[in-house]
Amino acid sequence: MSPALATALEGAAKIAFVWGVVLGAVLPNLIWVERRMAGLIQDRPGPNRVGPFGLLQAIADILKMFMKEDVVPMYADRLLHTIAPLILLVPAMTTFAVIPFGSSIHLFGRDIPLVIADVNIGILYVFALTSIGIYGLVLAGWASNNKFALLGGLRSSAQVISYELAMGIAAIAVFLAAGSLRLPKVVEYQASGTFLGFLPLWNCFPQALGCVIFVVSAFAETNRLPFDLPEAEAELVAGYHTEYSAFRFGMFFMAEYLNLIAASAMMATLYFGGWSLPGLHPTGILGSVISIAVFAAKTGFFIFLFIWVRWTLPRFRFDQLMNLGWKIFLPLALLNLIVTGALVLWGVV
Amino acid sequence: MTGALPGVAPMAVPPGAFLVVATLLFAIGLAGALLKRNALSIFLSIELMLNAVNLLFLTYARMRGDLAGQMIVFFVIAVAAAEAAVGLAIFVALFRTHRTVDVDKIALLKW
Amino acid sequence: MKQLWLIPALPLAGFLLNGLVALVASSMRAEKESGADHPGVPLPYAQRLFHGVVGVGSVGLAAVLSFAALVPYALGSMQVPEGLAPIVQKVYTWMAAGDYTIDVAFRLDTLSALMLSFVTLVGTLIHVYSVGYMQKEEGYGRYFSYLNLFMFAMLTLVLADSLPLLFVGWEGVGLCSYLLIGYYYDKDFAVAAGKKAFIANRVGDFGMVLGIFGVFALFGTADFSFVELAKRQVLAGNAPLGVYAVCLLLFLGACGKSAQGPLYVWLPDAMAGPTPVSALIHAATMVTAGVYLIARCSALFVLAPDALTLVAWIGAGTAIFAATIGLAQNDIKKVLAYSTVSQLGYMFLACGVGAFGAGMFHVFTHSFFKACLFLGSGSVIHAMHHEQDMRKMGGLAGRIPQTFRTMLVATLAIAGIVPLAGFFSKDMILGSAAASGHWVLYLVGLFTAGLTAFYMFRLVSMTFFGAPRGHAEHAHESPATMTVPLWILAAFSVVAGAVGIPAVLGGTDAVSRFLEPSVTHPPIGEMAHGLEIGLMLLSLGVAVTGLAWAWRWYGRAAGPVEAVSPQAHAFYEKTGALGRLVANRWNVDEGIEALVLSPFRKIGTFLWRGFDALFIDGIANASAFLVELLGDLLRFFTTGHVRNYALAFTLGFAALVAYVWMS
Amino acid sequence: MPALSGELVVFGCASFLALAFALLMVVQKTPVRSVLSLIVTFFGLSVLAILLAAPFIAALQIFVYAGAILVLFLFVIMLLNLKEETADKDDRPVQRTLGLLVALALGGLLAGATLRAPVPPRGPLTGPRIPMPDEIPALGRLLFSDYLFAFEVLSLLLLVAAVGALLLSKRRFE
Repeated sequence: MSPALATALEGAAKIAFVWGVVLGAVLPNLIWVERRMAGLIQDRPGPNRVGPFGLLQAIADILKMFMKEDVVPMYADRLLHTIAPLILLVPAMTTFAVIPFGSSIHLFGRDIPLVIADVNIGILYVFALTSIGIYGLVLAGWASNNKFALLGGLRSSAQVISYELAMGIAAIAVFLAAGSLRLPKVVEYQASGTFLGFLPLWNCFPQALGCVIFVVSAFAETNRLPFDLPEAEAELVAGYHTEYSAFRFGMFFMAEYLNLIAASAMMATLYFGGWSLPGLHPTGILGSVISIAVFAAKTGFFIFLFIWVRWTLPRFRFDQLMNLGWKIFLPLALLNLIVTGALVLWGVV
Repeated sequence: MTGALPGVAPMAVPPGAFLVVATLLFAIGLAGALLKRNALSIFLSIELMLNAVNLLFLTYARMRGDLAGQMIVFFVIAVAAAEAAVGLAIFVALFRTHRTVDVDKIALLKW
Repeated sequence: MKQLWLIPALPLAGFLLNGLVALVASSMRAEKESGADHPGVPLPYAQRLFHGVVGVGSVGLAAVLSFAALVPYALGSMQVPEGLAPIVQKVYTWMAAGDYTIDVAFRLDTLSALMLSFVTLVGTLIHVYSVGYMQKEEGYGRYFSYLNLFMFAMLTLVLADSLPLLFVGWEGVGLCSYLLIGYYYDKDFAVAAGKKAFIANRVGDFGMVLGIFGVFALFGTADFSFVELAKRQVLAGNAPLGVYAVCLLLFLGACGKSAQGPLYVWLPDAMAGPTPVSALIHAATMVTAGVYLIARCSALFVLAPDALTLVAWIGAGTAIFAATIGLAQNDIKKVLAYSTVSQLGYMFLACGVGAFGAGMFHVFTHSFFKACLFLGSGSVIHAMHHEQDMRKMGGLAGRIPQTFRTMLVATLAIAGIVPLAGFFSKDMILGSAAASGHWVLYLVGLFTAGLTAFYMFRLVSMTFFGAPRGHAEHAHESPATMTVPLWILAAFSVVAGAVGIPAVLGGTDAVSRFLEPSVTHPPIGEMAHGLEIGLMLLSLGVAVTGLAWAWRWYGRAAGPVEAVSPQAHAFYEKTGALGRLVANRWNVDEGIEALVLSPFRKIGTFLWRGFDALFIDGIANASAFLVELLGDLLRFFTTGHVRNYALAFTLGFAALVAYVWMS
Repeated sequence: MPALSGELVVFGCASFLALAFALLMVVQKTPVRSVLSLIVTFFGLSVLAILLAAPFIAALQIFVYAGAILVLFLFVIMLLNLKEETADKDDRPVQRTLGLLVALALGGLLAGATLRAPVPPRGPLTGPRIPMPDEIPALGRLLFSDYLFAFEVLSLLLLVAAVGALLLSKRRFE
């Protein structure tokens, strides 16, 4: 088997694995989880009819979506109206490529790093994709030829761009510490030592500020409550996807969840040591499996956090949102960057 | 003329091809800038021209294995950002006063 | 003292401070009320205080510093026969051309020490005096800033170690004199006088500059080390070619600044400025700069004896000429002005006969009593509510006693009455004139002394004695800030001569010995003691005669305003044309107007109308017209369509690329 | 011409995308669509950049250009609500034809010139060699040493631009 072919197979396998897990396992259950938790939080049962504990609810929802009529409003820009959800979905699905989901595994006599693509621009790739995702929202809003949708689209793009700044600057601090843009390197760095002697060298400790900023910004990036202004039903009906129905709407739905998962994974990777765990030195296949589990657990926690927050906090007003982003987070992120720079300079981290 | 330099892998694609693509993009951008009437479209075409030149820089950088070319591109992009911000602001202001961004309709500074 | 540069720097700082504050304040006033200057509206007390403190303080401090510098130096220099070596301190290199550099360097030697002493002293006193004299002026701040600027320039002039730097001070004082003469810029005559002074000085400065170039050409350097070189050549007894020309040029400069020869005309008009200014600039300090320059370059002049003789004759001529004019003036300040010119003439006479020491001595003493006289006259004018015509005064002795006493002292001093300062200096001049064998000059000087005594006492009499005329009844004494300086100056006019008591009177003639190291002079023959004593008595007698005559005519004058003293009037009637001529200042101004100015004006008018307006402007307008024509044609390329421009631009670029490719 | 390799294929697709959508951008009448086509072009360009061993620049291309600048364009277009380019056809045929000709001519000229241009000398490099595979640290080092001044000036420029844009797009100047 020629090495090139082997590499190709390896890549394919990894892609299959990741997408399989994400789309096949996480996504459908996520729908169920969210709705159940919503019920829990709001002191009501939530979906419990379809299957045991309503476990099959997700399947039912998806089926429903595919069977509904697909309406394209008159005077809408058909082409754009069609591709908008795709523009949103594709980046959401490709984000996972650079996220290391485990320590390298040894199979068939070759060392396989558990990341689809270890590109040297690592995080930039993610940000690039998110910035592309914006177009999905904007165009959905524009193409629908509907003022609510348009406003939603504008809002969402404005929001995403604004928070990308704070997020990016917070992330820069991480790479300052790790000394590389490659996410695997970042994870290795966090696994490498301790902070102040007793804490793991997870970035959330030396860069607590940056961590908070990143997490909150992630909420804004994914248009989740308390920052779901683009689809604020009270004012905008349903924002940019007002005019979408059936599986196109489903795509938005999916994209949102995928972004959520990706964001959670990013948080886990950047600030909470990715697949690493203090005292865990994965060796052999078992070790790798454990590392994957650790990573999954961390990601799961953040997904849970997303849902938890969504059903707990009220919505911000748009101006509040913008103020927070520009007047508070941006300066704080810069401060965090400077402090981290100093720490690195004096070799504290 | 493949830039087989120490530290730089030889190029599988002849650099000339890149150059041609770049110049063609430039020409297209130019045509757009000359033919479009919507100020924004003209602006877009100019951005395209900028990027064509960027490609040229990158190609030469690759041919010489010289990082300076990439550096220049970096600066070009940054300056383009500034230029876009101001230019678009100007268009907004223009639209407020003239209700149009058709450059043929905005010909005030004539003899 | 280590920092000589501080001495000029302090007044400069004062100038900046005062000027800034004055500017800001006046602009603020302009905003509050309409128009920046309000004649007769005095400044708020706080601002006046500020200007006064800064103005007087800076100069006073400079004075203290300079005395701290010069007293030890002077004492030390008196110990050793050949005097101490001059202290030269370089501040920084001003300009460097090739290997030749001109430094901003300050020099303290006996000569500059002498100048420094009275310049700072009199300057400070006059600043104090101004506080009282100018307090009602709305231009108070402007006035003090100019005055400080003047002090800066004058001190630079005195302390400079090179002709270029000296020239900076030279021009600086000229500028300040112009500014201060034209201080009442809303009065035409003041403005005109200012311009006159400036232009007259330009004539001199033209010579001055050429002179500096000449010195550079002769000695290859323009700092005062050239004096040493010149001295050596004197000893060697060979005069380099062209030294005559240089001397004459420098002397021209001196004439301009010190109002000698025909260039004196600006000084009387300069009286348009405030009186303290006349005292400081146009009597005590600036106008003596010419003498200082001659003394500085004494070695040079000694190399050119004929030039020196010319100096002497010009000086003597000016002295007697101005004195005669002084006889018939009725404006109190004008009399003093002509007297100043005449006294300056004396100084040049002294230099001319080679007695530079005597000249500088007279500069020294003269500065005190003439300043005192001017300030006194200022006090009188102050008392008379800006009345300057002596015919409208009289009988003020009782009303403003302090002014009277001080002025009387100063008058006696200038008249040359033993043992006041003027006697010794004037006598030294006359004596050296005689000793050097210039008997004619001696007689001229002697006669002038008589005239001086006469017109000075005439001034005193018309002002203070006789029956009060005009508003003289209700005159009031000036405040202490004015009278105290008067007293101090009067005191100095009494004692200042002590430094120059000649040997025959048991003195030590300190001043000459003091200046010996810094000046070079031709050998002056010794006189028999008997002769010397005789000459002294003679000059004293002449002076007394002058006084007596003036007293006889004006002492009890009670005549009407138009003919204050009947005898004088009768005499004047008798002299006829000559008298009228004298009264009319020998028609000098008219003469200059006719011979110099009007031809110049004619030429200028021709050049303006014929050459500039037609030819130059013609060219300009023609070219402008062509451009306009071209523009009219080309403007149609500006279609206002961005795309056209872009297209044209692209075409050009394409052409360029094609050209590059083809070549 | 080397054998048909994967890189070559990628290059072909990318450059085709870029050129095709660039053309589309020009002929497109709806501003929004031209923007979108330009984005695709930029994608192609960034792929080409990766081929040219400049992945960082490629990321910037997407991140800054597609992600920020063009979004700004889109905003303005939506803000001004520019639908179709005004229907009345171009009333200056001269400009149109001449423009087209000049553009083509210049394009040809430039293409010829660039191809004819001598290979840039292998002489002393102005910057360091492109390190493979990770050029980013080198870029950073360069940026903060040799190009520091330019970098600072640039930051200033961006600041000024931001202020200027704000001032211009304010409703009133007061």
